[in-house]
Amino acid sequence: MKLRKLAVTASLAAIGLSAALTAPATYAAEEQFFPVLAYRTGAYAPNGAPWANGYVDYLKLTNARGGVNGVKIIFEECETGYATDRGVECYERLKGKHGGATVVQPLSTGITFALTEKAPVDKIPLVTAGYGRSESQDGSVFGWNFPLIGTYWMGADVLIQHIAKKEGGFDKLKGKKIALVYHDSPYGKEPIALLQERAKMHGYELSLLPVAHPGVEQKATWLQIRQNKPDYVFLWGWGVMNSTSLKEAQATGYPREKMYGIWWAGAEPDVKDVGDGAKGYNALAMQHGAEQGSKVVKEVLEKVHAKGQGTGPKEEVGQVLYMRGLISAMLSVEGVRAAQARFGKGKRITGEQMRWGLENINLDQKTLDAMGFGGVMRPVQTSCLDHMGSAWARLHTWDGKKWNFSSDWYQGDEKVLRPLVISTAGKYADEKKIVRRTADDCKK
Amino acid sequence: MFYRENGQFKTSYKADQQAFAIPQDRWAIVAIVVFAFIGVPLLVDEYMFRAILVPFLILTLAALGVNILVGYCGQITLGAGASMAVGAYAAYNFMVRIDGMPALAAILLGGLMAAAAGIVFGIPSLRVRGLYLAVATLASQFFWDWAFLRIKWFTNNSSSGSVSVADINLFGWTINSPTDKYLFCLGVLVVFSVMAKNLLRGNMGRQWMAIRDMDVAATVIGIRPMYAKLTAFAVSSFYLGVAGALWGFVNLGSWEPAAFSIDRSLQLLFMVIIGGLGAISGSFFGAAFIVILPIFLNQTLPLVGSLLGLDVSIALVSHVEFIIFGSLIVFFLIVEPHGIARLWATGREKLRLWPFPH
Amino acid sequence: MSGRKFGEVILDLKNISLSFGGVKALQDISFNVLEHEIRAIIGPNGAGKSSMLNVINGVYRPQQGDIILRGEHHANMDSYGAATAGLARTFQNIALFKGMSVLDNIMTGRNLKMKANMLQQAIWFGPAMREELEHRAKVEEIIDFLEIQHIRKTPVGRLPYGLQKRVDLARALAMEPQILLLDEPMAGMNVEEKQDMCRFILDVNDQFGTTIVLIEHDMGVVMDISDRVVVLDYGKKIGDGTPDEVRANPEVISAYLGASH
Amino acid sequence: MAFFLETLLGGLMSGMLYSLVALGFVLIFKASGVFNFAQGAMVLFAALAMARFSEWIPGWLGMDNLFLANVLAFAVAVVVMFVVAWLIERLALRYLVNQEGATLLMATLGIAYVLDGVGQTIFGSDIYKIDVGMPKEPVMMLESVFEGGILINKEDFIAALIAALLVISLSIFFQKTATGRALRAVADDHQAAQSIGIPLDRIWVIVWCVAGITALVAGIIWGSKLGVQFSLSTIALRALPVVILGGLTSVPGAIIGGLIIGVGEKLSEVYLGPYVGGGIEIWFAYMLALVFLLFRPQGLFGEKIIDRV
Repeated sequence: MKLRKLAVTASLAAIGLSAALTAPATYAAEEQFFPVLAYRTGAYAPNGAPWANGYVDYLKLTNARGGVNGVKIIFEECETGYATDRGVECYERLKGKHGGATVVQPLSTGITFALTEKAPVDKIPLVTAGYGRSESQDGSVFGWNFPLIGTYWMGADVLIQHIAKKEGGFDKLKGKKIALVYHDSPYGKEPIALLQERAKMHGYELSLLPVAHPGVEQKATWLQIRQNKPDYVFLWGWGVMNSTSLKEAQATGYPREKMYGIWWAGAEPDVKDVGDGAKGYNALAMQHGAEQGSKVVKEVLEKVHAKGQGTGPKEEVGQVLYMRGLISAMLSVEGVRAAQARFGKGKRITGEQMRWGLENINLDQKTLDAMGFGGVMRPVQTSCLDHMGSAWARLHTWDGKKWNFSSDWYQGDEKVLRPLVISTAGKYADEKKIVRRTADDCKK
Repeated sequence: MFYRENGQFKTSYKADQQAFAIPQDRWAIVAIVVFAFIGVPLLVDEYMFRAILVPFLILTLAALGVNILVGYCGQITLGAGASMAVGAYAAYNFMVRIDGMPALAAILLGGLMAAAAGIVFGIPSLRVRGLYLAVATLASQFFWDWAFLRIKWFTNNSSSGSVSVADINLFGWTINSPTDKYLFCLGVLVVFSVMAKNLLRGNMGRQWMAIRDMDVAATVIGIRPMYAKLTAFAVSSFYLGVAGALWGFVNLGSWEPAAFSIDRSLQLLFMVIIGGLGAISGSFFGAAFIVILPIFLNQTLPLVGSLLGLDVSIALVSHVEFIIFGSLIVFFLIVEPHGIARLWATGREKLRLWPFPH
Repeated sequence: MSGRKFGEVILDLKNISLSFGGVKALQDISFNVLEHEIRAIIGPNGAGKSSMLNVINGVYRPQQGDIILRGEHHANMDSYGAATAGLARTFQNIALFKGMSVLDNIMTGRNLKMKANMLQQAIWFGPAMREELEHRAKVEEIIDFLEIQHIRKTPVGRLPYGLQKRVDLARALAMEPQILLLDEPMAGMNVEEKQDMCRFILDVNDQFGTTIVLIEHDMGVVMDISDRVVVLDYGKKIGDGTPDEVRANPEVISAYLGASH
Repeated sequence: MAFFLETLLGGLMSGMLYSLVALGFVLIFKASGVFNFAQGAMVLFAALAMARFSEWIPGWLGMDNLFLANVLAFAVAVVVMFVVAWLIERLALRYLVNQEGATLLMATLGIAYVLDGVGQTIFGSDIYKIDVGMPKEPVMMLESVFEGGILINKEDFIAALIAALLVISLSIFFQKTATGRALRAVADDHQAAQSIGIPLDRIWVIVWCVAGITALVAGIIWGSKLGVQFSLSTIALRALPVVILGGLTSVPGAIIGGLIIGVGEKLSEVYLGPYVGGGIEIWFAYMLALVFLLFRPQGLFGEKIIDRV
């Protein structure tokens, strides 16, 4: 490890030296370090790889655009294999590098849980866009978690709203049967609390069908579905479990049109292997879907891939999971920008300043359009108490070849979500003896 | 001075029965322990503590447990991870359900619950052995994996099934900094290692080894296979349970059953194979090896690749890690079935004769 | 051999029958063993000697018959029960614990007499250590007796055959048995080793007063050291008596000659 | 009733696939005493080879006949599995002859890791497709007998048929051919087999080849059903209880064990699962095998072990 340190220092020194020689130094060469926890191996690699490609590509694009007010982003990947202990090791290894990590993306619910304990100590924000623990939306308890633009509770809430609309009103849900087929892990269990809450409100019958990791054996699950004939099936799977579910649905003749997946079950790797068998299957789009036509994707292709610096295959640029990674990176970069606005433009910011930045993201439609995200997503505004920032989502449907949007925008219902978030976060605060943050603390 | 026994005569059986009969060894061990307690905290950085040393200490404890069962009592297990899980979740439940429960007591009670579970799942060992037993232990692995995912009571009705605990408080000492965690785990490990050494050099250890080497003969001289095997399961599971509780409480702080999956069981088994079956030091060597190897590969392979002008992706590193790992296991089984501990012992034997080998 | 006094019947075997599947290993065999005597069971290969020994110390359970040990019925005894009842044995194929040193092997023989519980052992200092030292002293006596001091710390796997047999005997002796069962103690030994072994057997019998039941395939040596001999052939008893009586028994002669051993 | 039959049939069909994997275990154990934990990794490796070659070969040869591509890919995959078998014997097993069962088991765990690593390095770690034209849509049967009829999964049905065919041909191979008889001789007594001039190392290579081919067939069936990716290697864990139940040395045991486990797990999940929260099928299979072990430690058809002193 000595050797590596030496090598890194030497190469950094070399880079620094050459930069100093070539560039007329109007500002000190500031750098912002982004660790990238990714998994490109193991059971979930087909889903992990495109996400990481998108994330890294956006960081490269940011640099190609000249950095954040001139501050360049440096990053380093670390393979977690979707395993919690490996993820923790990656975090520990990278958090102190290059003057300290700016922000960490755990990219696994398990790692998120473990890092939630460590982040407050190290003062490094965790961005978990679209995953992680739903109650961490409550910034007063989870001061360092940022489930930006979507939690599982919000996702589940939107799904219920959607089928209520299809049925013609929430009152029509009474007596309906909904089956939740879920990955038997904290990830898969996340929506249960909300779905049960909603079941109490509307009187539908919720049946829970867990599928054991990695999810390749689902015959019994689908036999049960065939027996119970639920009106809707919600799919909360990950990786190979999703395609297996769709194949079993096909094999047992369950109509795919009545199946609704969470956004992690609504990407190309989940369906491409099923092809026509998945036709009609719906999934939540976490704001964005597959966005090959968007401005930002074109920019990535032009400024990164065309120069031979692209990460991963060119054809996958703009696919759903790629976009998810890209947007996660964008939100983090905007956090840096927001923090710089307060703590000094063109300056390197610390983890603590980054938190303030992430709590004060304000991307209106105009800004988004300017950045090339027009049509891809809706405005995001975070605050100290609301770490999610946006509760918008829509649905898309697989037509056998590609994903097409198939619904209007929905917004997660605050009246349902908020109490659940507050009470669950409160329970966590009690367990860990955490004192809620005060308004003063928020200004820091 | 040479490393030599010449001229050291034992004048009593007591001196001969000591844990480390050779004075040089004794001093070396004392020096290492003192260094670990005082020297290490002064020298290493936070990353070393949190990513390497703390996992190393806890996994060593777990590997000790596995070694007692597999290396000393000859009962192969693929369910070590399950015992860790039982320890961790039991400790968690003692913590949250009983007000004012001291964390250390909860951890030890967790170990006891794991021991109880270990006894229950050790019962098949009375009827089956070898490969059949290996598969039987998998039953416990899958059962507990399921139980902690599915039975909400175990996770105190947490909505996600993941649980978390506050920092441990030990007689007013709050264990939250990396150094605290390291010292706490080190303390536990030292105490448990000494206890393991005591058990293994005494009658209990002889019973286990007798069962391992020749169970029929052991019965004939009055060793009850049932007692010996079940105590081995119990002690082993106790160690694993305490290690599991530490893994959850100290290393992760928040965990889910996946932290103790079948992969963990296999990893622990590899530790004792590579480290050395039937040697306490083997658990240390094995844990060190398996904790450090992937991290080492992760850091050096890209570097080596860049020297050769290759772009080594993290995926490739991880695949190469698999290959090296597997090859090493096969290599050790072929070349030195007793693992690093035996290599070390052979080296020491040579040293003892050095520089006059004949 | 004069001057030794035999006691009461210590072990009485009545009508023992044992079969595996359809094969009858022992048929209706009865004989007794007196306290302090050396009792030999001989017979050609396949005569059922080892089965007989295995029945006595509970490794096999006979389908029929009774084992009376010091007046108590023990027909359903397992080998652990036999050990607690004061029976020890050695093994024909040497069943030592290969991964352990000579000392540890012999110490296992003290197992039944060691009482420290697991917690005490884990703590070591206190009762466990006292006990360990006490028994170590006893074991050292046996080591001296069998003249194996020099190999005390050697792993048994590395020892030559003759010494392994001696360690096997030492382990059995460490149990301080009332009855010692020896399974072909002289098999595979050279003349010198056989003489040593004979001497040890006689010394054990003489100094500790241990009753000895030994089975042997080779008639020569056995006849010299035994007080009484049982002869088996094809699972049946064909002779019983002093060595001289047995030697004169025509059935025994024909069994041995006929099978041309 | 119809639903019960459906569950039963579903169980039988899954069971047949378990049997196929279990068969790989039994073959190797019978001939070499190795409990091959790497069987799952071999399934993954074989399936990856098949999937990738069927994708690459049309590109190399410039053709687009799916059938031909599959046949060629199959042939190449068979060769690949032969090479793997040869390497395993050459580099590892050769040096482990006469070791204890547990040591061999751990060695195969090591081999499994190597295969996982090598397979993913060469063939990639994405999700790949094997398209051998398996029908995906279900059919209904006996609609006149039961209301709603019984749903039969055609793909599973064909898979079960293929598995059964393979099992039969392997039995014939073992009973009727000279090589098969030599294999059985080795299984019965290594030394005796060697003394009458059967070369042990070659026999081992053959056994591993045969196991490789069963792995390939299992890989194709599962791969076409689930897509080829890393998780395939975990199906070996599902087949372990089958081997234990059936007995490590018995080919019929593997088949009947597979059916029992398949049916047991599906029935338990469907009828018992809902009361305890579901997801019980994995451990239920193990528990079934375990309970069984307590009464018959050598499995259904295994050889009885007698201790000798």
